[in-house]
Amino acid sequence: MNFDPTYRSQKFRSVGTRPRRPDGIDKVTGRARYGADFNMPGQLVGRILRSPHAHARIVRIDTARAEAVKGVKAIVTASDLPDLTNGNQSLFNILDNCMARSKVLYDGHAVAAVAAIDANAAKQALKLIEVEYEVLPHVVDVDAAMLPDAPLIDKTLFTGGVEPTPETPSNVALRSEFGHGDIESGFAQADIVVERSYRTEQTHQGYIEPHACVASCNSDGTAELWVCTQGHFVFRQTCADLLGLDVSKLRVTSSEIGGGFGGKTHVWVEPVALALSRKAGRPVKLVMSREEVFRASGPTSATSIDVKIGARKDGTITAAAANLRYTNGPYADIWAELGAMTSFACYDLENVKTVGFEVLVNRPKVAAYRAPSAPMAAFAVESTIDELAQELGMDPVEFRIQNAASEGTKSSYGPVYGPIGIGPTLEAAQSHPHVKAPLGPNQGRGMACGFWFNFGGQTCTDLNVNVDGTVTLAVGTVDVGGSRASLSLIAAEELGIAYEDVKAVVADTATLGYNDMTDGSRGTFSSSMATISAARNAIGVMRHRAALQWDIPVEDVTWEDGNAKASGEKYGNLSPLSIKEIAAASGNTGGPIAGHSEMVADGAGVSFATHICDVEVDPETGSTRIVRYTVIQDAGKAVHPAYVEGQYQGGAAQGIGWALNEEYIYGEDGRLQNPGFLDYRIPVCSDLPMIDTQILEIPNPNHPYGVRGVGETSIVPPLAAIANAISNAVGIRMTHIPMSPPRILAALNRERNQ
Amino acid sequence: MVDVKLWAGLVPLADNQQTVTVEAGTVRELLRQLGDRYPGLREPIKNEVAVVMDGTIYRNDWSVELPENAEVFLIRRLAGG
Amino acid sequence: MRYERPKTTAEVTNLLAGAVGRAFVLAGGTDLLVRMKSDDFEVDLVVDIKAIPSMSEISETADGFEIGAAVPCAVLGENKALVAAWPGVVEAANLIGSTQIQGRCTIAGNLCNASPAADSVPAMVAAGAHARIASPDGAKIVAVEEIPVGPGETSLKKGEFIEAILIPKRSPRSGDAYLRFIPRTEMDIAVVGAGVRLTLDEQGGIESARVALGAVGPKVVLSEEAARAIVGSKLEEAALDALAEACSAASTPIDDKRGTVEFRKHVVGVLARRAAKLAYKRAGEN
Amino acid sequence: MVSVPVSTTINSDEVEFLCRADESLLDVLRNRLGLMGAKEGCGTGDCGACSVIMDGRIVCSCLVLGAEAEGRTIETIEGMADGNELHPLQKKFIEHAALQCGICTPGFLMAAKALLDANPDPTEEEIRFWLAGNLCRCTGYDKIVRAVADAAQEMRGKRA
Repeated sequence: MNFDPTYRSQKFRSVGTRPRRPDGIDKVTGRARYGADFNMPGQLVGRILRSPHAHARIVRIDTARAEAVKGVKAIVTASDLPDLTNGNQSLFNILDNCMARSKVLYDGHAVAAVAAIDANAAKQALKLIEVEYEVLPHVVDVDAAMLPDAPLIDKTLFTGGVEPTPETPSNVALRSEFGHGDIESGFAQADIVVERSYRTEQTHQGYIEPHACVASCNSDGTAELWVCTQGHFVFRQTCADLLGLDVSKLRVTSSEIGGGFGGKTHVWVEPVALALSRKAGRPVKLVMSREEVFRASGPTSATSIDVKIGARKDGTITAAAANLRYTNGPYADIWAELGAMTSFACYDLENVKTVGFEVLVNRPKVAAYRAPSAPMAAFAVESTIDELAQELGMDPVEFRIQNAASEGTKSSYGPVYGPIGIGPTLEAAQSHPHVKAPLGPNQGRGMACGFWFNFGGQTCTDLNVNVDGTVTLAVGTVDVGGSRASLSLIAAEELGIAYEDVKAVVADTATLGYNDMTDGSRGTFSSSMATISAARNAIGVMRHRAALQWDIPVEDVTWEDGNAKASGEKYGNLSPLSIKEIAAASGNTGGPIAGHSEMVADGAGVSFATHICDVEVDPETGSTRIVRYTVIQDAGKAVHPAYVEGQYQGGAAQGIGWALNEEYIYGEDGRLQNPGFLDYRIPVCSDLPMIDTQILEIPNPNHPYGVRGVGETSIVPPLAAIANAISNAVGIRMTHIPMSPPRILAALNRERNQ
Repeated sequence: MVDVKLWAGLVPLADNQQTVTVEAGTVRELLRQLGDRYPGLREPIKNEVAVVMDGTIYRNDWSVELPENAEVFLIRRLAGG
Repeated sequence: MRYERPKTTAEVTNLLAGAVGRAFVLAGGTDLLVRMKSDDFEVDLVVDIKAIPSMSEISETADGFEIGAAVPCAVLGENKALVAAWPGVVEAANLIGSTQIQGRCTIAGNLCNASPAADSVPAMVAAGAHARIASPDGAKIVAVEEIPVGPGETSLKKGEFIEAILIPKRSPRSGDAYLRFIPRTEMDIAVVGAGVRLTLDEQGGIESARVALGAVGPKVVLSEEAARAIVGSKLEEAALDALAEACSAASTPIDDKRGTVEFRKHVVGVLARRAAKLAYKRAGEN
Repeated sequence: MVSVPVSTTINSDEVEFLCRADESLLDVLRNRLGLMGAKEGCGTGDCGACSVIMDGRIVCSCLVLGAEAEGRTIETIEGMADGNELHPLQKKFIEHAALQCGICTPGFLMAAKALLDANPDPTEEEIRFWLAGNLCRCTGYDKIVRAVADAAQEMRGKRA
């Protein structure tokens, strides 16, 4: 139990190789079962009725005609759900978002749900539910929502974090502030100050698999939920809290998950499916349509950000400030606060101040999206840094190196850094052939840095040694990107056996202790630490069993390369016992062999990346093509390098889409205009070049193998890297994301007409 | 003795102190003492804080020992994607 | 909803003429099935025309090409004679949707969907294509530009359907081209489109031209001013400028989720210039 | 609603089913025939996750009516491997780590198979444009393109 997570340098045999993933064949043959690929006997089809208004009071809901439709088995509205109005605010918000209680707060907000014997009956019933709305004025724009006369989303909301608390309500839920030093005196020391305002539009994670679940509630209070989620234990807790179920009686199984990126860390339809099942007395399958995913799951914030940075002629930044306004959707959260914490995290600053404002608007509740809130802040800061370097006549990489944070730097969000990787990624960028490659006509090059925290968290893992010496590894962190392969490598490494002899599975909530979600880049970090611990515990058991077999003291048994060895001269004639031999004898040496671990895997270590990007801009149409892209990021130790590269490439691609085309477009009526993949334009295969990656391995001192989280940071730099490249190509600084062709062409035409 | 720095949101709950000095050997002792001294901090301590010790963020592990002269920071517990 | 798969054109027109409620012809289905996904869309009868052999055939006649209403766009790209004669029409048809969509979508359907942004329509209009319309009263031939009358609206009457698209024989020294603008490299609806067909005189001057523009008005725009701007020229810079200006002037676009008025009016000129150059080059090679 | 009886060939097997007239081929495959390898990512032909090959052409099964399958030949991901022998594309996708979450993988594999059936030696650009109707949100497409190119090379080697 006394697990020591400290990093120890070692030569790896399995870790760092690129074997085939254990779920590979299921996934290339169509056998892998995702959220919508599971059925139960007697299952009903669930559908949700959604608000066509951005903001309205629900005057009346009449379900009588819908209930009369043949085949309809249950209809649920907020009145069928527990009333949490005077309870825990955050639980109230979660449930109110799943099913509106008194007001609809955005286009797509759920107002009622139906369970029927087939899709057709459900569709008919939805049409017959009568909802009377009193339409209220709405606001979707972040700056407009902050104006004194803006329509109020929550009349009981008074801005927190300011002294004294305001006397009038507003849409600003919270003000947060970070920094140190004195920025006024800092700016006074500057020779050059650059100050700009930026905007970014709302984007969606865009996972290809819509939310889907099958819920089955029994009359004795037991229930099962099959669901695509990033955290089935968290979903279990949330659903139990919302619906008043016993945690032990709700068994949640995570399906294979078709992408999440943060969007599947929150419940959306799952409590509704359970409520429908409870009312109907039959299992209910509820699958969101793509349109519902866009309108009513959790995109990221739209933002409006001001940045001011000053520097001396020698290239030293003397002061930096940012004011960040983030939409939260209709419920208060801390998205701007995250932006305020991360914005200047790459730099060593004497005087820095960031202020964040959480702004309520009539848009869907904001959810985490890969390094949530950091990309927008990085866009604003890294664009300003680039402009400052330009004005100073300095190379942008050199300028950043001169001001980069390092071990001992007091971070802009408060704490002092331990060993960190921003410097090495910048130095790698400086010597990368990409920065010296020639550019063609209308082409430009940009670079930018990014930061993300990374998290660890609660983790529980079981490792069972089977009688044939193979190993079953049960983990509780959902595998979103190949972590079963990585964790099998870890188990093989620690036990000294072959990768092929380990089979990793994701266990359901009834068969393993609690695990936090696969979020915060923690899946492989946390579960690998727990796997190492479980493996060490199993080795302890096996040493003991070998000692029994040999009849010698356990202290004299060591573990080397997958074998128990009797140490010392006196045992010279004892040949080592392999796992297979120990396992085969286990029935007579004490029964099954297993290693367990329950831990808090903390010490994930912050993460940095540097990206380099070449673009080509068509000056006649404003169209931008990504010509070349390079990602440099610290992985601590890449367990399965192919999947580490995959994370780098995937994050970069999402950032490229965000930078160039993706955005939520609202009409005057507050309704979402583009709730589909046709007009919410994520990058397609022909939009992108190969994405080069360079993995740095600066060991994390708080992990036995030096592993760091790698999932999120790669989405942070692209917005700024591309903006800087466009600026380099056409001489215009784009301050509004996405930098879609109409925006670039308008900027070019403005420049030409000046 | 350890100096604990509080994030801005906690300061009003701690008599407007940005830094609080406590005598504690582990994170748990530290948090208990903070809660005893400033009852307003008890609620956020339950599920809103993470402890940063010498640059490393701890979200859950309150058994961690505080080294002499450690830099200790309370920040908000954050979530990722 | 009822699904019918008749074997003759007469059966199709009779089914459509006698339909109670909303009836639709199904060829590729890439627009119809998308609309059927919406809870608000009701359909009572779908008439699948693919069991009628002529609907899936391309034939070369003395007058040109006759393309059955159910011929997938991918098949147009595989027809060497058609590609050689009307590369602009084929390229436009092959720009619609993905590879998956290409295997199903048709230019007749693209026309009947009556989207102002339909890719194949400006190219067909520039080429001087016609539609042969079947009805219980017999067939008639109508210029392609007469089919759409506004967004989602066509001039087809109850009982009528397009059975074939007729593309004329290409005259000597002629060439066509179609270009569109989309934000990504694939999968988008045209923000702006421009189709150009040119015929040169023996000296290489432009003898006649047709310029058709997409997504810049409620329906495809056939601009005579744009054509006049280049007739008699050899596409000198001044003629190209005049073309671009005429195209911008002929455009009455809207601001929407896909583009702005300013952007469309500018880029329609850019695309018309580029398409004209390409068509000119092709005409010179013929 | 009148049900439509359909006789068709799926993965070389003769199959008969009854479906609603407005039911998509995707829904028939998934809900009536138990072939759940094709996924619904959008239902509007924009993501390609439901791709199947019909009479030799790659199509989105969400944009085909079940009734239209009458007399056609349909290939789905479940029929791609020859028993236990994976198709070279399937092998290369695993080898190259060309999938992360894997939800788009069946659609990509079907589309890539249709490509290599039509063009055994595609350029990178041809691969990218052919596959533009298949959305992947995890990989940035890099490893997918490499896997398809590698499979094409291996398959050419076998043919030669």
